[in-house]
Amino acid sequence: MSDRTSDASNRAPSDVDRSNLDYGTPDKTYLDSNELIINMGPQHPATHGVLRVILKLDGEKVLGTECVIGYLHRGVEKIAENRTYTMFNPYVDRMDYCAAVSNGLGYCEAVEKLMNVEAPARAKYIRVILTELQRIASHQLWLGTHALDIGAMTPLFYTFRDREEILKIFERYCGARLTTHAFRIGGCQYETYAGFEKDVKNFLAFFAPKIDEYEALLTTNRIWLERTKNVGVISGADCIALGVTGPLLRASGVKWDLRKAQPYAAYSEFDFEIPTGVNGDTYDRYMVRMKEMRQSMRIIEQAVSGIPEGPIMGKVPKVIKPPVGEIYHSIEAPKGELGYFIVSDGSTQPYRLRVRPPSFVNLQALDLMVRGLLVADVIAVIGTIDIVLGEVDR
Amino acid sequence: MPNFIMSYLDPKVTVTPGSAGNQFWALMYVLIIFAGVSVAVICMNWIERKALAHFQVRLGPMRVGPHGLLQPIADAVKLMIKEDIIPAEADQFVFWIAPMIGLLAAFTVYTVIPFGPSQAVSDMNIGILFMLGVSSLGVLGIVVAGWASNSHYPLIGALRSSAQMVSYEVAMGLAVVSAILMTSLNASGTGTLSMIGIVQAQQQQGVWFIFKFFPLGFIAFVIFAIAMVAETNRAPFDMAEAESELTAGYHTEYSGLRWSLFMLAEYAAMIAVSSIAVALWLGGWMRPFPNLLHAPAWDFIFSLFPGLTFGGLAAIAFVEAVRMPTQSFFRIQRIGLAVFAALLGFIALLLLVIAVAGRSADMSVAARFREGIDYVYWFVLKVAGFMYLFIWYRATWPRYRFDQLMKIGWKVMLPISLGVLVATAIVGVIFS
Amino acid sequence: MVPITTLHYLVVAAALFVLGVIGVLTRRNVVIVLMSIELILNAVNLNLVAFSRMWGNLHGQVFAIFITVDAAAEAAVGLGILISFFRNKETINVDEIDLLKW
Amino acid sequence: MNPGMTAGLTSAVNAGMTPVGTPWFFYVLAGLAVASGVAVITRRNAVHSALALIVTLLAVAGLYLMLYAPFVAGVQIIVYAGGIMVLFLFVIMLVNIDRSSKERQFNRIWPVGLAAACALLALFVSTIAKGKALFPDRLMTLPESSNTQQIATMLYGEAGKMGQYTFAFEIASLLLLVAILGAVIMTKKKI
Repeated sequence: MSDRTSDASNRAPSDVDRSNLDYGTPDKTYLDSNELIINMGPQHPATHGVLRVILKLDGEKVLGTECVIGYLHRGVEKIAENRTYTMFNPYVDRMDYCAAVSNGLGYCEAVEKLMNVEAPARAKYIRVILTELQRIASHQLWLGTHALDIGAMTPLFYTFRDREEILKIFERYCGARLTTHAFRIGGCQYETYAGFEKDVKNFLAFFAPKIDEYEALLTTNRIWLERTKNVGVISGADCIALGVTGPLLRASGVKWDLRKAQPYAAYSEFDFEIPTGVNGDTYDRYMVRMKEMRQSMRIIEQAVSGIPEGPIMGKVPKVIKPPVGEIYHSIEAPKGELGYFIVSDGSTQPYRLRVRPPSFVNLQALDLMVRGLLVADVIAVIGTIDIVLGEVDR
Repeated sequence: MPNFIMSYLDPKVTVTPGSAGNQFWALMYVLIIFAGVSVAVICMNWIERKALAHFQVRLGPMRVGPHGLLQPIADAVKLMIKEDIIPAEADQFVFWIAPMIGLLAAFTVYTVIPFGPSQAVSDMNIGILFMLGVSSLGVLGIVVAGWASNSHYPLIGALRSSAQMVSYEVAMGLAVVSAILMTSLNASGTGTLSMIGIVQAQQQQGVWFIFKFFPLGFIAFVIFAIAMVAETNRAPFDMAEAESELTAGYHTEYSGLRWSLFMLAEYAAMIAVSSIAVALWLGGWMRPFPNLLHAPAWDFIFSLFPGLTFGGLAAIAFVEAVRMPTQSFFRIQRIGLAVFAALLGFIALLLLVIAVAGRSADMSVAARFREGIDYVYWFVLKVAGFMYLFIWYRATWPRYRFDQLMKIGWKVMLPISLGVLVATAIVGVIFS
Repeated sequence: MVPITTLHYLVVAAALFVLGVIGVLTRRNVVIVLMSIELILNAVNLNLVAFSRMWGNLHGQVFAIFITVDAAAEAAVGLGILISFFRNKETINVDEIDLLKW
Repeated sequence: MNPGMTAGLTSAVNAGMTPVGTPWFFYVLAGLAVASGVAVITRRNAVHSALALIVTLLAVAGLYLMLYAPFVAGVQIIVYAGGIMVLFLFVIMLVNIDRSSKERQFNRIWPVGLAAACALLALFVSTIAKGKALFPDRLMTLPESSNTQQIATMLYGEAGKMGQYTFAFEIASLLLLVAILGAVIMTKKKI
């Protein structure tokens, strides 16, 4: 490439010290003039927000990547130290805003565990139903944007159309669609509205053919197969080494799902399977998520038909003051293991709160997955990791 | 000097392209066709947005005019009055001239497109060669646009698109050659490169080349149909402007009018390559089954189609006008749509009247009008089918990756088209 | 107005040829040198086609086509040499290409 | 390049009229060709040179059309302007043109080169001036409509008979094959 373009890009990422980074060596037989450094993002249609990826390219081949994050940093963990436990609850919705209910569940359960209270059975069932609905909604959003990144426009609109039904249920339940703030420490704030069960059952009946519709567009599509098979392969061992969780881990053949491994809420009472992949490529991750949506529907169906009567709020004091101590509690969010580590000094505010966001950890695998692939694959891989920058940057 | 002008206004005005003294008509055709193509691009813009929207369970433009009918005009005005930004580091002159190159190449192709046996600007005897050559000049505009922007994404887009267009031209050219080979299957054994001659060869042989030596003609047609999507940088081969990868590819840095020139060139090129496909394989201006249903009664029935099409469009517009919500807010839209329906209905009536009046076989004015309308109608209808395919592709398929695209071009399409060419030659020798 | 004869075409061709020669002999940039060679080939082609019309047969046109083939081959090989040279020496100036071997 | 131009020529010649438009087209195209030829060898920026060369090539294609050689004109457009020039632009983008456009543009021996070219020009001028009588002042009317067929006959021959240039044609295809292989081997890093 001509020098004047590469000069400009050499300047651009200068705020990062790249002197000790190994990008892999291009072919040394020639004085290679084709290295090109490209800033993908923070304003880019396919980086799902404000992720900035510095790509080092040889022609179109990726020699290495480097993620620059923090453009959406809001200091959520620091804010937690200045808020009471109750006041902090709405903030967690703003991390993974595509799966706000799951975030709320993780936080509430962590604080409950710290306080040694337990939510009543009915509250747990409501939590499971809403969380699984949220999982479907999150996967729908992922599917639409992932397909759009690879160039298929239409699935995006189909998934958004169907996600709307889930958001409607959320809206009827708690008044909010995106940042729901659905749960409270100790249970749920709201009793289910009249017709909640019917709505959920209607949704299940409505949604079952829709998954087939998505799959009809993509699963056996030749171009889709060529774009996703053997792209962004990562082995199970690498996943474990990097701490990658969620559908990425399961697509690499590791059968690890916190809902089964460390059952929380009411998950131990339901019958469902953990879909796994074999190759750990983008296609397997796609299939795993599609199957997960079906499994979520199974869980919701069981939960909705077996929802017990009873109170929805456990015995929690008016002022939440957990005893001195620390707790790590994690749940299986749609994107992977979402953990909350809370240190309490006995006051009404956490002494330290640390979130283990699945997107942030999974994003580490990007470099490993895209080396040697092409620019177009970087887009596909970013899509398949399913990041939400609100969660990565917190 | 007056002589020079007079040679263009020869009194012997005939309507046969390329024959003596029709420069005046050639000029008229140039104006008519270029205006027509611009209008077609504008219509295509609206249809694409609407059709794509309905594929994707949304409504598309609905606000500007009834059902967004005036949206393309609003867009055009917006683009024209937008600030025209030239990046500081860009090569100003090349940046300025790049969209013009693409537009010029796309529009020059129309000089040889045969809308009818005499409805063409000119009948060059190297028509198809000229067409392929000039349409391949379009890549120059893209390449220099990407280079002149002096930015990474446009540069990668330009490199991708030049490699892609050059590669697919090979398969495209070979597919075209196999069609040209078919034109030589007559008594004299000489084929033709003239676009009109190619369609007339199909007329004489009594078969569209897509069905000739089935499946050879069909395979060549399919190769051309795939290559032309790649040639015009449309989904699923829209590598050069892959939105999610390269932001907007070669025209990332362009804005306003210049950007709209690129769009105009792209759509004009789409129509142009579709016209090549129609002329080469789908019988050009011929109506369906001219050899089987050749009775004058059939002629009459088929000549009603243009009027009926416009009548149908008018009916749709009228029904939509009736179905419009009754709030006073929609009154003006309802009136607008009704007027539009009336306009379409008037055109339909006019066409039907011409069809009925020109029924007799003698070459009265009405009969010649009827004939011309028929030719243009069937040609445009076939091209419109391709345009719909372009939209359908875009709504359905993900994008290929660049290396896969090249692999398909060189390792799949090129051998197949070579094989088809050889097979066509062998079969042609055996059968003639 | 003087009617156009073969001579007119020969003059144009001669002008293009001389321009090409000047480009080849004076420019440093290899790309422009190659383009000048294309100019020379075009001038020759124009001559051939003009003579073809002068004599009323098509041999000149056939020769012009052969020269076009030759030009394509020359451009491909020339640019190939240029690219591999640029990879090794990072220059495309013709007067810096002064080693027979490295 | 007016596509109707050749048609106009034919008609005018057929009608016994003087083709009055022809000189105008000739002078415009010739002027365009020479002017952009000058631009090719004087521009600093290789891309500008390439664009100028494209204009020259198209103008020369127009001159071919005026010479009743439509097939050669078509080949000129499709091979030169559409193929070779894209290759040139591609290479210009790959190599570092920006540095070289800031450097000295002409080599050290440019006076010698210019002198040699001037000598050549003098030779041409004297040849044309002296040998003017050698060129018959005529332009034959070639059959334009069957131009392609006649070239095809010369290249490939007629039924069962080899054409005059069939062997040369095969050699040319071999040349192209060699050129392709050579270009690939030279430019590909790993074969």
